[in-house]
Amino acid sequence: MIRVQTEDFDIGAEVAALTAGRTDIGAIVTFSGLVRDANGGSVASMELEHYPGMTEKELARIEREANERWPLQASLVIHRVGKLLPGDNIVLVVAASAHRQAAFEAASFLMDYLKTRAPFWKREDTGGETRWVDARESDGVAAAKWKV
Amino acid sequence: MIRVQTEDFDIGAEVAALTAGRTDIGAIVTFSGLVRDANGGSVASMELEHYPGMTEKELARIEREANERWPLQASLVIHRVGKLLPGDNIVLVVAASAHRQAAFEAASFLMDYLKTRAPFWKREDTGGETRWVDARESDGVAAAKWKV
Amino acid sequence: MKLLYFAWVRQKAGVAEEDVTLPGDVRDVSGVISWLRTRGEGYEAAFCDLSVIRCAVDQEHGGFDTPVAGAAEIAFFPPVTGG
Amino acid sequence: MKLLYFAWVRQKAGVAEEDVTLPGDVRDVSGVISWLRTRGEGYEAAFCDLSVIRCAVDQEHGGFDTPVAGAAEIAFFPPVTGG
Repeated sequence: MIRVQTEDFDIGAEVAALTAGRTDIGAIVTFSGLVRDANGGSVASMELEHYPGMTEKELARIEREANERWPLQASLVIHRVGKLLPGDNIVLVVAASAHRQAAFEAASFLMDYLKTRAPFWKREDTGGETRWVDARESDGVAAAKWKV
Repeated sequence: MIRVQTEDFDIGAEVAALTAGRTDIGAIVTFSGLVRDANGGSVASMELEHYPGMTEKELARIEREANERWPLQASLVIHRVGKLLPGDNIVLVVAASAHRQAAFEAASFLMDYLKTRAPFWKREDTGGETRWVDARESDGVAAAKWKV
Repeated sequence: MKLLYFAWVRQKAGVAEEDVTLPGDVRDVSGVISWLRTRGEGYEAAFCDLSVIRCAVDQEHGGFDTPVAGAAEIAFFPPVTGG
Repeated sequence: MKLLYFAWVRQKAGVAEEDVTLPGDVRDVSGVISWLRTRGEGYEAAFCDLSVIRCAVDQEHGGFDTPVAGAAEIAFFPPVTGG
């Protein structure tokens, strides 16, 4: 399941919804990404822009790929857009499987691919001046290791 | 932080408590393990036994080791004991860091070590008959890769 | 054909979205960019360093050599930074 | 000295916890086990396959050759299965 939304999400509620009434899930890994103010007080807010239409297609493709590679009982990707403040949630990825290794690997894969394929762009507002966040080379390296 | 308890936990509430008022955390990975009824209807309940005193020492040691290996802003291990039903939560591990790789690796490490070092034992009740769960060789292999 | 621009490519080009008719000799994304750069300073600024330009043709990631014949929508943007 | 037993080791031994005085010639965990096996069928059943016996001396994981002199608490249990 994928969602692009301006609203916040609650990890516990999302996991509870995925697992409700099921007894075949043994392991759930969640990843959540937050707006970080690396230097303390330098980031006033962040704006998340995306490419409506393509975003949903890319997230669906990434999720499908994860489900083909690992035996997942459930998966979820939520990405927020719009204005966010330091400490706010940006993204949530959940992978549920019978065993923990599949859940860990799938969640990590989902994040690595989302970081390099999903059309989102971050702009930091440092109070007065805005700055588009540069892509990190390490994200490309992380994604490349999965050899899609 | 470590806790051994009979009560259930809420992933969202635990993560919210760890991150409240902080803006230096960029990535949070949670692992939760659930009672799985692999064959559907064969496990009526599970009993989690532990070694009070040593359990807390081992969990604290495992958490300390994770914090020495990765730059974590916060970490949490909760393990339930007593009687649990299929679908119930057993364990929660949370690792929070500035970047996602550290959070993923630390959470995975915490689980691998908990699985092989923390003195917990599972007994399945299949309705009439009880069976102590055997240790899995793959857990030893998973822990060995971290070379503690 | 619809052209879309995102993030600082949109800001430099000065437009988010436009409908255009490409010259008949434009075959691929590279050709679209060359043509755009003749259309004004904003486009020139947006496309001056192609090492940081990414594109999608009909909402699929593409490259500079991706053909554009029959495409309904081409988008230009910097490397993605979500997650 | 306190001896503790967990999981099926506890069930087979028929005791969860006991205070004992070890014979003077018992030096290590291995010696404790040999002595326990002379104390009855339950202990013999519990300790018949040492490949699935783990131990802790004063709440630290130990091996069969871990010295027990001065220890306050020795625990015996199967390989752990938590998480």
